[in-house]
Amino acid sequence: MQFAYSEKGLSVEIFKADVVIVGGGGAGLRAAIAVAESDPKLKIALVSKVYPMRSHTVAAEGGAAGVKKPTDSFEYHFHDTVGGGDWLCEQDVVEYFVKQAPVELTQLEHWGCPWSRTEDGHVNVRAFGGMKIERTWFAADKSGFHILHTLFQTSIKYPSIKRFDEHFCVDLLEEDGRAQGAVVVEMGTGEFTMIEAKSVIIATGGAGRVFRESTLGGIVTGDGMALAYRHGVALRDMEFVQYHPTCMPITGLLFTEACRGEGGYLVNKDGYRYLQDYGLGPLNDKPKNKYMELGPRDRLSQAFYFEQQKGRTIEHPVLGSVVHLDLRHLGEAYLRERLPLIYEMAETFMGIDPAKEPIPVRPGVHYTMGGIKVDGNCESSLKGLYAIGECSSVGIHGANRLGSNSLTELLVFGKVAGVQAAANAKAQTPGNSASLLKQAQAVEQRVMALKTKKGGTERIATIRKEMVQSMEDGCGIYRMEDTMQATCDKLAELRERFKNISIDDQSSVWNTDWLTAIELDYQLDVAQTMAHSAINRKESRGAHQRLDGPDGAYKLRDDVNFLKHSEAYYVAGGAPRIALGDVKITTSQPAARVYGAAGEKADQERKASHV
Amino acid sequence: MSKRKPYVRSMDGWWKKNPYYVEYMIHEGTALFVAAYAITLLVGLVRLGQGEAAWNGWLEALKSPLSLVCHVAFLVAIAYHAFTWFKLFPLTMPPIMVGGKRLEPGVVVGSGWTAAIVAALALLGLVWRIAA
Amino acid sequence: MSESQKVIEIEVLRYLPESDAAPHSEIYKVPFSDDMSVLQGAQYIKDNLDGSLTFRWSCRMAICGSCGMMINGIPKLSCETFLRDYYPNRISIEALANFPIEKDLVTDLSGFIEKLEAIQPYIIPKEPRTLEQGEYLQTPEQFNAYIQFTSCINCTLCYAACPQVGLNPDFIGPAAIALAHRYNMDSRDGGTAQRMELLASEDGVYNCSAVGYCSEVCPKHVDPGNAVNINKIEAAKDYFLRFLSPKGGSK
Amino acid sequence: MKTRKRSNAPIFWGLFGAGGMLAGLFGPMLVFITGIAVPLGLLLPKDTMSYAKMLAFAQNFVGKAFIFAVIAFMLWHAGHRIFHSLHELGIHGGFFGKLICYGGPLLATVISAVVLLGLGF
Ligand SMILES: Cc1cc2nc3c(=O)[nH]c(=O)nc-3n(C[C@H](O)[C@H](O)[C@H](O)COP(=O)(O)OP(=O)(O)OC[C@H]3O[C@@H](n4cnc5c(N)ncnc54)[C@H](O)[C@@H]3O)c2cc1C
Ligand code: SF4
Ligand code: F3S
Ligand code: FES
Repeated sequence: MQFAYSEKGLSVEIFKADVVIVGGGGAGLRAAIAVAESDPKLKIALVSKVYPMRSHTVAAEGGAAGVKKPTDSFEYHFHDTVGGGDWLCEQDVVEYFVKQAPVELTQLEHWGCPWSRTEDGHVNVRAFGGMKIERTWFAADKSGFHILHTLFQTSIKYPSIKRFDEHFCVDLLEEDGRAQGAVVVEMGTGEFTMIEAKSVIIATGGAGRVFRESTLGGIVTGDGMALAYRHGVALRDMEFVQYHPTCMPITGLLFTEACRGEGGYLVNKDGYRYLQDYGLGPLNDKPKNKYMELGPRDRLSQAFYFEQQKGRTIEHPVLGSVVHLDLRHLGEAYLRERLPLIYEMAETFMGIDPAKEPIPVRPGVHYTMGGIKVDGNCESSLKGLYAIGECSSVGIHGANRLGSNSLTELLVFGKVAGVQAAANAKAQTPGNSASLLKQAQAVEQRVMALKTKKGGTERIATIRKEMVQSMEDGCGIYRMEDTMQATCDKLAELRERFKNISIDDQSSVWNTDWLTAIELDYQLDVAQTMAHSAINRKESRGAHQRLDGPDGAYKLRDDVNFLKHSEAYYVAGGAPRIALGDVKITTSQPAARVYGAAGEKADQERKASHV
Repeated sequence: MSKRKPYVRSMDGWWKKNPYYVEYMIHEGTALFVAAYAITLLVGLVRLGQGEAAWNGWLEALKSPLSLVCHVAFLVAIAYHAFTWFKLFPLTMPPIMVGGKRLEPGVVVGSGWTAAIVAALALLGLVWRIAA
Repeated sequence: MSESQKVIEIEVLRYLPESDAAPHSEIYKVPFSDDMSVLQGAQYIKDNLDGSLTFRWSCRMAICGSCGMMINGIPKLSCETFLRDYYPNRISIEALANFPIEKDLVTDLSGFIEKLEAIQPYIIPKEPRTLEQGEYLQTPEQFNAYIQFTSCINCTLCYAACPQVGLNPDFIGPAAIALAHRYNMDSRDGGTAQRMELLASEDGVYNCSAVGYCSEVCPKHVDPGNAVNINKIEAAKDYFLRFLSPKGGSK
Repeated sequence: MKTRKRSNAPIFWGLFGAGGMLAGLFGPMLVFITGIAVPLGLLLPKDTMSYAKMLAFAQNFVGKAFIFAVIAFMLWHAGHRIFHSLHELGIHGGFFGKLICYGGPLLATVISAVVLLGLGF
């Protein structure tokens, strides 16, 4: 199937597929299996810049949400999700999502996922932040790891999935107004392959690495977002970046929300459970869903910010400002059983025994709610181009994602995209190979030039450092006009300076120096969409919180002007153009977003008004 | 044309590179002593088959200083073999589940060693009884 | 950088396939703080001293399995090994043993991946079940029988630790056999006989001479050596019992 | 996909294991008895290994089996290990190595069997 083509010293291999999937994380693998199951004759190319089981899904700890208990209902899951997203969710999509969730999680069980169980052998569920009832399926505290390995191993069963492991996608192919493939570099050789396909699925994960302190792996650089964006597809709601409240200082490594689900406390320097001061109380003896430590992430991270302002955080000489995650009362045996990974991480990385000492934590960047704008079928505005997983914005997270909704998202929409892409591939006629090849060769020339050009003086690492610092400064937990503007300006400056980079490594085999430069190029694009979308949103909603505006007006949610999605469009050589798009509302009208006792009261009122 | 050129490192002297491997080679080396001892016994058996004079000759030979030195070496080596043989039990044997939990490796090794000591004493006792 | 900054020497076995005939070592001086891992040391070199230094990494939290290296001759995950534990001595890092080196610290993993694929690492259902029927039930005993062997992160440290892998690159090796064992022990699975063909083959379990170092270095306590050795017993049963069983066991 | 042959190792591995176990359980004490205690007249009665006693032992069914098992299995154990170690040291004995490491134990097995049967019951 694969043959070489050579002209003017350029050589591009060609691979003809029906569906190409860029990204081998949870979303990409689920989609690949869906294509393979919907028609074994379709040829699938699954591209990933790391071996699929290294994808960042592997790091997810807590679990995946899906209604399981008889006392739970789709409606509850729907309301938790939409309220948690501060009403910026596509409600019709959420409706589909909550119904499909348990089906997909059961499917994963059939494929061998070792979900933790109850004594009588059923799958167990745990509590999670912002969820009214226990509905998070978990596999100890390695849920993402088990989901990813189960999917990867299951994918091996299907001969129609041809993997391109350690292949780096440098561009998409587009012709006649539809996506027709991708150009990839084999990292081991530096050689280019054009993968022709009738459907293209992007599943490249998040972009949080544009920030300084994050829970994310080195590969989470937003590549796929930038690729789609450059082809004219909107990046939606990019200003919503989730801070996780409990991260290891400096490295940003995550202590899962399950620590709190299992009953952990957050305390300030006085040993006080400060969340009760931020509308999340009152205290209960037992962890209570949507109360205190089980409030949503944005609220918890914001509370940290204010504690810091009030001088009530613990000032650690090396780690900086921290609060304590206290698990001691849970006891060693329980911790070892329920949170083994956390236990080990605290021991190896911090030299702390969580059964004996509280763990110092602070918020870190964790998730990008926004992404490639797609409809409920996961299709983007470019025909034949689909997006799924963290790189996409299908509309279930709104302004703030609830923990454990995204692993489920990978499965539910991975399947949807796979089925849709398969159907599209069967309906399409093959593209014009010769002209696609010309495109691919142009891509090769452009990408090679980045490496071979002479006379640059900027180091990639320097530009990256300035970028992450500036994002941290301007687009942190709380945002203000002037610092955001400074970030926008800085990013524009870095875009210019990027043109003058120099790359140490000129070789072909495993040239990560060069690939990192390409990633940085993507990151700068994505960072710009975030900063510009943020400065444009003159209100506070979910993860986007401002402290400014006339009389502090932007501190509040503004449903009149901003019950809208932000959409960032690529403008060659300049800053993105930001437009506002409509939000689909079906049954849940925007209301105050309240947790704790106030939340319970609001719930009751809503119920009363329904009957 | 691919510019890959994977480099394969030589395995020469691998066993010297890590104390763990050195120990492994030593315990593998006990096989030489096991073999030597088994051959000694085989010779004895053949002599037994050849009649009383031959057998007594073999018994005499066992009394020679060389033989005694060799047997002390056999003893040390084979005792070390026994020590490592049971030490590897948690690796080589299926896990023993007690009450849904895997038996601790230390317990498994300890039981192995105990079994070896009991077997040795039983053998001694048996020989003593037959002889007496 | 303050004056009291501690500096550690890192000796890296470097190999650039396009210019080197064989690997050579190079020494870098790296300023570090106590929370810095060996991986961060390598990143410091790449960012500041030589951008061509090449290694795999991603999660930084010992779960993605990319960052294994020989650290002072011992296979370890570099993201959970700390420079402070070696200071003030020089620390040496090298690509994982028993694998061909592609470049610097990057090994050729294609053989390993083929082995993983070959053992059929997926549920081959014993009793197929529809989604409407819900999940399979698993008692705690059934669950405990296989759960330990699901923890493998495919870091290949055990291959670097196993001399038999170095001596016979076709040996299926500890992690892949542990994965086969994981599925064989799963009450949902009925594929043991199919997997036995490979385990009992000439590239299978009997290449192992119970060195045991694989289990020693495994960062996730999978105990792959135990999986290999248990399957010697299983393969032996299969070997002898096939003469008795009416179907003749596996080939 | 590669086709792989079934390994015949279970036979040799089984013999190796049996010999290793015997050597582990009884080896040290046997060496002590036959090679040290009896020659030096320590601990055990003087005639412990007299011709008459040993002949009787070798004519007894259990005694026969024990002698046979100890000699044969220990040699299979040792031969198998030595063959592997040679390979590990980079000495590829090939046919010759196999002949000695496995042929030797086979020969010893046959000799023991013949002698033991010859001694009658
Ligand atoms: C520490 C942590 C804990 C989390 N815990 C939870 C949780 O408990 N519950 C929950 O629901 N969610 C959790 N999340 C979020 C969730 O894990 C992620 O959103 C999700 O796994 C993303 O999956 P994905 O498939 O979209 O992307 P990834 O798994 O990140 O995969 C991206 C894939 O794209 C490939 N790729 C990227 N760029 C390129 C390119 N240029 N060329 C080729 N391939 C490319 C990569 O190789 C990779 O295979 C957590 C996240 C983190 C970081
Ligand atoms: S068994 Fe352990 S050492 Fe081997 S690959 Fe798996 S996790 Fe790594
Ligand atoms: S190190 Fe190798 S020899 Fe066996 S016990 Fe482990 S596979
Ligand atoms: S970087 Fe992922 S295991 Fe070390």
